[in-house]
Amino acid sequence: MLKTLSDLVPNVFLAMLLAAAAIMAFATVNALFLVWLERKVSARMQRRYGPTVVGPFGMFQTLVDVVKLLSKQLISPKDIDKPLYHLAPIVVFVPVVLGLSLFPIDKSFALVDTNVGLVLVFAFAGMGFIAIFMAGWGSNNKYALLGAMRAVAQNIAYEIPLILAALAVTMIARSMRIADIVEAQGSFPYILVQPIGALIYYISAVAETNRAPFDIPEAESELVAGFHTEYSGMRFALFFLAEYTNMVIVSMVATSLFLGGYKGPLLPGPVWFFGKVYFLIFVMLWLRWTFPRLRFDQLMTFAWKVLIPLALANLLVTATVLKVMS
Amino acid sequence: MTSDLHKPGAALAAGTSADPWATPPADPDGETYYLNMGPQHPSMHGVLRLLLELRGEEIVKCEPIIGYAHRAHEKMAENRNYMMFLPNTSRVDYLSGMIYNIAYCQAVEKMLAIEVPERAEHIRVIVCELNRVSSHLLWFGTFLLDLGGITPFLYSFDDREQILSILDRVTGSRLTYCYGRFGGVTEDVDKKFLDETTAFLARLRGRMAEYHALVTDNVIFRSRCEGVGVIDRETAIEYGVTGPTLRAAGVPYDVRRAEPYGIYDRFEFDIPTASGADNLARYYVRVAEMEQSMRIIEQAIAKIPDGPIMPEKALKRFKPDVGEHYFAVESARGQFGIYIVSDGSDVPFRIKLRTPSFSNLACMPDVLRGTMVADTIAILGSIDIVLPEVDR
Amino acid sequence: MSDDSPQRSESLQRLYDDKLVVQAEVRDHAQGGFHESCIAAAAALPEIAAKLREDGFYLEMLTCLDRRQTGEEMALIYTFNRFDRAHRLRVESPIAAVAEWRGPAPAPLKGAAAKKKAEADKAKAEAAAARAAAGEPDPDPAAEGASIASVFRSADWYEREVYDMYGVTFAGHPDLKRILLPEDADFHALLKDFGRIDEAETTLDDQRPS
Amino acid sequence: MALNGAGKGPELKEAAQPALIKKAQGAPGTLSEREEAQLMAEAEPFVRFHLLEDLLNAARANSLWPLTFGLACCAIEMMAAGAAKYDLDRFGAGVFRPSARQADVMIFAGTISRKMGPVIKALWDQMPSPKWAIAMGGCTIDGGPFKYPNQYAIYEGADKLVPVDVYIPGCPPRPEALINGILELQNKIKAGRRFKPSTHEGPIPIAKAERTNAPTGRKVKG
Repeated sequence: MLKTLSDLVPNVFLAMLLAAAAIMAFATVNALFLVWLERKVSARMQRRYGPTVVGPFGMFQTLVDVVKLLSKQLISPKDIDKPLYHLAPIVVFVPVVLGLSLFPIDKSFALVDTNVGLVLVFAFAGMGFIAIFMAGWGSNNKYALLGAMRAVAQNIAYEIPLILAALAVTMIARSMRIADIVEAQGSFPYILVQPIGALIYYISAVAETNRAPFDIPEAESELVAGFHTEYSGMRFALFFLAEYTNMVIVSMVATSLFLGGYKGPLLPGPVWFFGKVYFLIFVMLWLRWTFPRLRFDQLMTFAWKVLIPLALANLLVTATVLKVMS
Repeated sequence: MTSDLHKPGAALAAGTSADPWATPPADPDGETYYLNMGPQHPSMHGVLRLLLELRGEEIVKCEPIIGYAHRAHEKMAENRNYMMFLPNTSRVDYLSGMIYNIAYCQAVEKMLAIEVPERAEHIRVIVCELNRVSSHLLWFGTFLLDLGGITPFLYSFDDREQILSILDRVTGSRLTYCYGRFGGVTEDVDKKFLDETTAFLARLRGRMAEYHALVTDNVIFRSRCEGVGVIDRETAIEYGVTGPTLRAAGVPYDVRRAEPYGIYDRFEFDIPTASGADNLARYYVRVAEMEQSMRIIEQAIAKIPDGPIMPEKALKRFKPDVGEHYFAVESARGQFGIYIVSDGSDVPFRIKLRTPSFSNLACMPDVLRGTMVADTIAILGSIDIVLPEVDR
Repeated sequence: MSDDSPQRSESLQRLYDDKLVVQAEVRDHAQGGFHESCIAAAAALPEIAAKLREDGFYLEMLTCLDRRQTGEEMALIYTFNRFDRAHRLRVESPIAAVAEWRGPAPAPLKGAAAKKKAEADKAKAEAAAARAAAGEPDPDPAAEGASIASVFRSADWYEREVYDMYGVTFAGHPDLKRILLPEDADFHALLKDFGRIDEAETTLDDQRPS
Repeated sequence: MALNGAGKGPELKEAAQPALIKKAQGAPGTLSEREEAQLMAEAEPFVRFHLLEDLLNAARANSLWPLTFGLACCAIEMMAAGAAKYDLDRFGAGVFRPSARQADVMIFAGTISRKMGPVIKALWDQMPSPKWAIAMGGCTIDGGPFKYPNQYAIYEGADKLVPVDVYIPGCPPRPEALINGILELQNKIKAGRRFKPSTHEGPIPIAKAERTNAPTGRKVKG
């Protein structure tokens, strides 16, 4: 039976506190690790070494970066929209942290378990873009504004195929509880049942996280630094943290929906779960360091004219097959 | 006419120029807005500033603002003798510095009717073509960087380093070569240089296959390049566009063929052209040009004779006759012309550098109209400009 | 001006026949890099440029020469070239001095150089007189250049550069403003009497490492 | 430097530095020992959080994010330093930030023209402190090859615009030299804005690097 934190810890406030601490710790450590991993992986793909000086294999490089960013001056430019500008880095960070709590990492454990887990994850993920738009608008910088506009348009476009692909899975599993979906995957993962759905989901997920080749909201060579052009110090670090945590969330969803979550032979559940998650993240890094960036209109065309029809067709086929089989 | 701005610190005290961020007033209808791209922008190839009038992301009007890298090369030329201008030449266009350096030597040699020894001529061809390959490699990397692909940039830099270390051994510098002298070159090449060059060519050929797999056949790359940034023959004539940008429009104009200089008339090579006149065509032309440069280098290595690398009598101080000379070479970016006017003294009366990037950049307002912001970067990257060369 | 061989190109001959240019001469490309050369009045430049454009020329370069020190006028130097074959046509257009010469007088020539100079001047004056007698007077220096930016848009930037560096203005230019120097600069950098090295407190020799 | 008595301290320390050097060389007219001690004492911050400060300085030193900002020729060598063969990322300095708001160190890579001057000042002001500047190449030290009497187009040295921490000679400096410059800057930061005698072994000191790369028996002719 699936246990959640509230089952293990009787006091509800203590449970909340513990959950928050665990998630914050995981998010931070994970982001530190991922940034280091990204720098190392990209370096290895580019005939470099990447960080080597700070710590073994340069592992403390990102820690040092964060400490530095913490101690940097926080600049608030002139003529900004103060509430939006100051709130955005916090708002961007909150939903991704909430989203993290919903995944069962083992047959018997999840921090939080609800019967609408999947809906919640997508709802939280959608909030991130409000924060990005707040940042872009509040910065009073044209590059930031352009980046924010791109981000919103991109988010709306890619959220649809993302959810449509996930919807097909929920139809098969007949549940929106993530633990149920994982359990429903029996001995073979849904990627075999839903290969097109899995592909659509993964492409959309990469786009959702604003990673190359879909990184147009912060397209470095075009928009300087996009929506976070005007952010310095820790505020910028929070955007960074959110981006990397977001990667983990979409990979966790993909793992749970298509790769059988914690299921796997021999090794314990969490190992399988995180192994799959980090493999998917590695593929994201791989994509980023291989492909050039799409243009904005091509990105939108791809979403509206390719992914969404394909996802709808996939959904239709799934529904038909389910109806016929039942 | 005169100003005290040239006195050190005067401009600083005066608070320097007008508001550097001054943009035109906003459009009254509120349909368009201005975006100031540069001079500090990751894709402005140094210090170009584009003043863009945008509607959404579409460019309504574009005005390049140059001069942020103006270093008074031409004024310096008028203030020092012919020999002393030599180090300046490779700093005009630092990516094909060798070609510029040698071109200046050749121009002065033409003025003075100096014979260059055969061996020196061959060495010049080899180093110039190596420099051209290294310049194109850097372009390859930065173009992909502008498109958002980061890894090809590092790959091409890796290969470029090989060329630099080959040239470094002979010339003593990596970027701003001062290898040419009036009448020859400073340093003879040894067998190791030739062997290393041959080995590098073999290596690069293998690497080109990798590049094609990584970049040329990439769907995203092609969709970003095909049909984008068309600079056709008419536009080229209108603006005097030369080099690979022109050849991508299907015009087989290459100074090495049109007005052969040095010993280029002795080598077999093709002038690659393409018909699309777009980013992809320029990409193809440059990649093909690297191949042709490699062919030229191979022939030069095969033919290089023994002998002196400088004329018997080295030139120290000289005064060319009164007159004017125009000498053109094909640099990595197009036709580089040196117009020297001599008044009979040991100091040039006037040296005008006709730099290809200046003309190639001038067509931007026309080409960029109606494109997206992302295309602006791609097009700018594809025509391969070097800002200090534009500003001189 | 005698129409002797080598033969002028069709384009130049047409300009010559239309009385747009004088001193239309064929030059040795191997020597000076120019195929042909001629002199034209500034006002005729737009028409010349239009004709050359029809013939398939492009504007290769435009610059200016400041010869005020020796008491001569300034001159705009246009070079046109073709893409289908090398054919560099040089058009010189005299321009009146933009400002009075403020630098030192030229150093007096001595010995052979002075003799050479005198001979050259004499030959030049004789040739000019002969041309004037034949009804082909050299064009007078114009007060300002005529913009050919409407014919070759590349001229837009070249003319701005000449304006920036020499202060020569161009009639009919769409937007004549500084291009390389800061917009508030109050000097024209390539004028020979600006920023002369001999006026400086240190000389180049002081800067050389000993 | 937020904890270090903000602002005043470092300047005083740097002012004290030349005097110390002169003293060591036995030059006349330098400060007396007492004056010197007094000056150094004044330069000391009022309260010192040694461990925290050292930790912060170490973090700052090892995470120098340069601004993506090339002016001329040196920019190419700066790119080369970040690229495959030299890889600035090894020292944590390979994260080139395009936005000045996120950069720690401005590497002046190339000639600073008069037209560019105001822009550079604006960029420098946009960077959050603590920030550092590296003058890379001859042009940013004193005008380099473009310095001549009555030069009208350039600023003869980056230090005419912003305070420079490390100067790297060369035209352009080799990537190794830039790396050395970054390491020197790290030393300076770790020592609290004061130069300690260089302790790092370094990849290769510049002089040696040039020697190993130069062809043997090289004679410059012409």
